[in-house]
Amino acid sequence: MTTECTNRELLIYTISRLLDGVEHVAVGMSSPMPAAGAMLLRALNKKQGLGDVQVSILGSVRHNSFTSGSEELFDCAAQGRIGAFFLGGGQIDGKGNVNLVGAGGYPNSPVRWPGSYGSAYLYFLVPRVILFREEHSPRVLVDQVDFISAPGATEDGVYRRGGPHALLTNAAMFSFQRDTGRFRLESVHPGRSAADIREMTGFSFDNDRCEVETPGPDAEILALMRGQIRSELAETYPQFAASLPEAA
Amino acid sequence: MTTECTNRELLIYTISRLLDGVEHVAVGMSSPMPAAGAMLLRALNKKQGLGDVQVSILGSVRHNSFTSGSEELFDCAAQGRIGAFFLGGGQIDGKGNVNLVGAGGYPNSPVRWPGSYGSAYLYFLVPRVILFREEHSPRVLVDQVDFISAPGATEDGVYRRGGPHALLTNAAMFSFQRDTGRFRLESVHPGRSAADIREMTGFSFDNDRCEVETPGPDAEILALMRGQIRSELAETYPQFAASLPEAA
Amino acid sequence: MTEFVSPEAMADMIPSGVKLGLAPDGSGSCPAMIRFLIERGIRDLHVVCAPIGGMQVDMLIGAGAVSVLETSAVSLGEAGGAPCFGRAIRNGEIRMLDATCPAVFAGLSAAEKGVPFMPIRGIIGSDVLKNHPNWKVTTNPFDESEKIVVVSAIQPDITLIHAPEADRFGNVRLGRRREVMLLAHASKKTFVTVERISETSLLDDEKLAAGVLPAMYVSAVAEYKGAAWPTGLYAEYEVDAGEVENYARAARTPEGFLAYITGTRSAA
Amino acid sequence: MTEFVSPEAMADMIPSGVKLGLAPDGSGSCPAMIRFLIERGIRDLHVVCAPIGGMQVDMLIGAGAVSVLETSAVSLGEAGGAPCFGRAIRNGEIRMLDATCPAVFAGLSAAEKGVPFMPIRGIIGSDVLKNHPNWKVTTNPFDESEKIVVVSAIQPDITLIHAPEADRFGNVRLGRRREVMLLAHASKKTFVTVERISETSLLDDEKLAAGVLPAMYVSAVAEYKGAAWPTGLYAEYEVDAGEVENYARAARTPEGFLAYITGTRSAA
Repeated sequence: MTTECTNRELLIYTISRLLDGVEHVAVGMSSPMPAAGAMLLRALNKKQGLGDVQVSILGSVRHNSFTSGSEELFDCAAQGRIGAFFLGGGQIDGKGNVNLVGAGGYPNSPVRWPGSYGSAYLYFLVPRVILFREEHSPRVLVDQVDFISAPGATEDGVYRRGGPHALLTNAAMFSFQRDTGRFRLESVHPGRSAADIREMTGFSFDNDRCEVETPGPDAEILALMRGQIRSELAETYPQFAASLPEAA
Repeated sequence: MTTECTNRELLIYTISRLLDGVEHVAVGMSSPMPAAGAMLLRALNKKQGLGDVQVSILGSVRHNSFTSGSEELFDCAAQGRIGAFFLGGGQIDGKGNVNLVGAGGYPNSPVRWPGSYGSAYLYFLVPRVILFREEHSPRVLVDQVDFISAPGATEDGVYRRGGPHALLTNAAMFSFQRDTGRFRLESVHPGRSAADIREMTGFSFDNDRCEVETPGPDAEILALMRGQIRSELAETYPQFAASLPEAA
Repeated sequence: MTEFVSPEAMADMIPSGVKLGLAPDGSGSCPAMIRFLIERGIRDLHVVCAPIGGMQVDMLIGAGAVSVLETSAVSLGEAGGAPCFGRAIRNGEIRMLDATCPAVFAGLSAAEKGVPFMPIRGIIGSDVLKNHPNWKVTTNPFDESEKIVVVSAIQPDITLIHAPEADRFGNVRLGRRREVMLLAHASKKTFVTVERISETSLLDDEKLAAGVLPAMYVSAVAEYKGAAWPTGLYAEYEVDAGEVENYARAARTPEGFLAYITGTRSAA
Repeated sequence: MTEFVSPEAMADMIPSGVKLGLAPDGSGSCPAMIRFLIERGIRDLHVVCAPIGGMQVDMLIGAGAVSVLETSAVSLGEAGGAPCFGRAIRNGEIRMLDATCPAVFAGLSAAEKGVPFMPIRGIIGSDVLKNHPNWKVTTNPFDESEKIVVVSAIQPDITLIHAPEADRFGNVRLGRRREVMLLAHASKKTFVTVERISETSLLDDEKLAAGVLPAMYVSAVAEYKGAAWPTGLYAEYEVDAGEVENYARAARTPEGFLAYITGTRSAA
C-alpha cells in the first residue's frame, strides 16, 4: 500500500527501484537524490537479506573508497565493477543523447554549461545509466540536442556495454529501449496525466497514453527513508537531509 | 697522478667517469659496482660544487625514492628523467646487441638466463646505457648474440633516444659509436695489452691497437672511495663494501 | 634539485605562453598563486585541467590570461556556473578544447608513460570527439573490426599545485589525490605550494610513502599556508562556500570581477 | 563482498587452468600459499608475473603446475638462477612468453583501463618482440612515419598476493608497491593473505589511504602470518637468504625439489 509521500521521496524511491539488482552504484558530486536512492537500495537489500550494495559518492571522503585519484572511477567502470551511474543534462533528446556543454551553437555557445565531465565515456561502460533531471520541460527534453556530449546509441564496431536505462523527472519515468533507440513512458507521477507528459516533453516517445501511476513507498519503506536514510544522507548532504521529512 | 688501486676500484672509478655530467643514475638490483660508481660521481660533483647527482638503486628502500611501484622507473625513463642505466648480459655482441635470455636456441635454450627484464625498453629511452660485464671472454663478448633481448641499433622510424654508450669489463673499456654501430677500444686496464683484448673478444672492434691505459683514481679520489663511498655502500651492500679496501 | 622559494618568486618562474597544468578546486588548487600570476599580467596560457576546472581557472580567464582551455568542465560547484568562463565562451575569447575526464587522464598517462597516444573506449558518436583536434578514431590492432579512439599525449610545461606538506628534500605529500600525482608525472616541471614543510623525509615513513610525490618531479616548493583558500584542500580544510558565492556574484560582470580580484583579501 | 577465509579454504578457491597473477618475490609473494596449491595438485596454470618471478614461480614450475609462463625474468636473486625454470625450458615443458617489464605493466594497464591494447616505446628489433604472440608493431596514428609496439591487455583470472595488513572491511594495505595495486586492478579476482587484520578501517587514516587497495577489488582475505617466508615482505621482513639458497641447492634435481617441497617447514 502506498502511503502519502513528497515528490522528492517518490523520486528517491523510484531511483532505488531503478537500481534493483545493482551491486555497485556510483554517484556524482552534488547529487543528493541519486545518493539517497542508492542508500535506500542498500538498506532495503540488507533488510531482505540480499547482497551487499556498495555506494560510491564522488567528492565524499566517507562514502568513497577510491584510493587512486579521480581516474579510478573511470578505470573501475571499464573493469565492469560499477553497475549503475547517473547523468543529468542541460538537454536530453528522444534518442537518449545527452548535452552537458551548451545550447545555441558551438563553440561560442550563447548558453554554456560546465562541460561533458565523464559522460562521453561512462555512458558506454556503465551498464545502467539513469538519466535524472527534475525539470520536465520541452526546453530540457528536446527533439535533438544542440551538442552531443554522450550519444544514446552507437554504430556497430564500437565497444559498448552500457547506456541509457531510464529517464526520471519530477513528472514521469521512462525506460530506454536500446533496440529502437527510443524512450517508453513507464509511469506518470501522481497529479500528472499522460497528456501532461506529452505536452511537457519535446520529443516523441512510445506508450504515450500510459495510465500507470508511479508507485510510492509503502509505510515501512517511508519510515526507513525518514529515519535511517535521512541520517545517512546528513553526513554528506546536511542541507538536503534537513529538507526531507523526518520520522514522526 | 694515479695511485695503486685494486681492479674493482679501477672499475668503480671508470664507471664514475662514464657517468660524468649525468644528473640521475638508475642502478638495477644486485649491482654494487655501478652503485659505487654512481655514488662516487655524486661525491665528486659535490666536492667540486657541481650539480647534484641523484642515484636510484632499485630494490633499496633508502636509496630509491620511487613511490609508484616498479613501473615508475620505466615511466621515469620515458619522461627523460633518467640519464644513465646499466645493463649486463649473458652475451653482448659487436653491434651492441644484448642477450639476457639464453644461449643455444630458443625457446628451449640449453643455457637459460633469467630473462630480458626491462632491457628491451630502457635501451631505447635512457640516453647513456653502460654495458657492464666483468668477465671479458669470447663466450660473453660474441660476434652475434643467440637472442636479442635489446638491440644495439634501430631502423629509422622507431623512436630511440638512448642506447649503448660504453662497454666496461675487467680488462678494457670500449665506447660505442652510434653512427657505425661498432665498439671502439678506448683503453686497456693495467696489466693487459691490446693484443690480449683482441684475443679475449669474440667480435671485431675499432682502434684495436689502442695503447691507452685505463686511468685509475688519484690519491684524493682513492681516499674518498675507501672512506665515504665505502660507508655509503655498506648500507645497501654490506658484504661488497666489506670486500673493498678500507682507508688507512 | 628542488628549489625552495617564496610564493612571489615562484610566480615569477611561470612565464606567459606556457601550457599550465592545474588540479581541480579542492584537490590541489591554489587560487592564491593564481592571484600572483594575474597581478604579474600573465598572458596566453594553454590551461590543462586535470580533469576539470573551477574558481582558479575562471579567475585566469576573467583576467584575460588564457588563450586555450583544455578541460572536461568548468564549474563553481554549489555556487553554480563559472561566470568568466561562460562570458569568454560566448564572446569567443578563448579557444576551447572540450574533453571528457578519462580522456584527459589518458592524455596525461600517455605523457607519463612517454608514448605519443593512448587508446580509450567510448566517446565515438559524441560531438566532443568531432571537435577535438588531438583525438582520432583508429582500429584496434588486435581486432580490425573494432573502432576505438586514440588521444594524443598531454604534457604540461608547468604544473602548479597546492599540497598539505613537503619535506626539506622536495618530496611532497599528495595523499590519495593520485590525479595530481599523474599530472606531476606528466609535466615537464611541477611547482608546489604547501601548508607546511617537514624537516624529516616524508619517504622515511612507509605508511606515508605511497601518497608522496618524489622530489625528482618537483622543481620548486614554496611554503604558503592557506593558499587553497577559498577552494579548500582535500583532508585539510573545506571550501569556503560563502566566499566562492561572493566570487560567483561579483564575477557576473567584468567590472565586478575586476573589483573582486583587486579588492578581496588573499590567503596571505 | 570480501570473504574472510582460512588459507586452506583460499587455496581451494583457486582452480587448475586459471590465468594466475603473482607479485615479485619480496613485494607481495606468498610461497606458503603456493605450497598449498601444489599440495592440492593444481595444474595447467597460465602464470603472469608482474613483472618478474622468483622462488614461488620456480616451485610451481617444479611441481608441474605451469603450462604457460608470462614474465620478464625468473631468478632467485642472490641465490642464482631458478633451477626448475631452467630445466622446464630445456625440456620444453612450459610454453614461455618472454616479455620485458614495462610491457607487462602496459598489458596490465590496458586491463586496468579496460582497453584492448596499450602502445609502448622501444622493443622493436628485439627477439622478445619476434617471439611474443600478443604484441604487434603498428604506426602512431598521429605520425604515420613512426612505428610503435602495441601490447594486448593482460587480465589475470585470479591474483594471489601477500600483504602486511587488511581491515575487517576487506581493504588491504600495499604501501608503495603500486605494481601490486596495478595487478589487482587488472585482475578479475584478487585473493590476499595478510600478516594481520585491523579492526578499524584502513581508509579512515588519510596518511595510509594512498597505499590501500579498496575492498571492491578483494575477493577474499586470509590471515596468514609469515606467509611470505622465505622470500620476504617489503617493509616487514627480509628475505631468508639461507633458506632460498637451500631451495636453490635442493631444486637442482627433480628429486631434490620433491624432497624440499614435501619436507621443509612451512610458514605456518
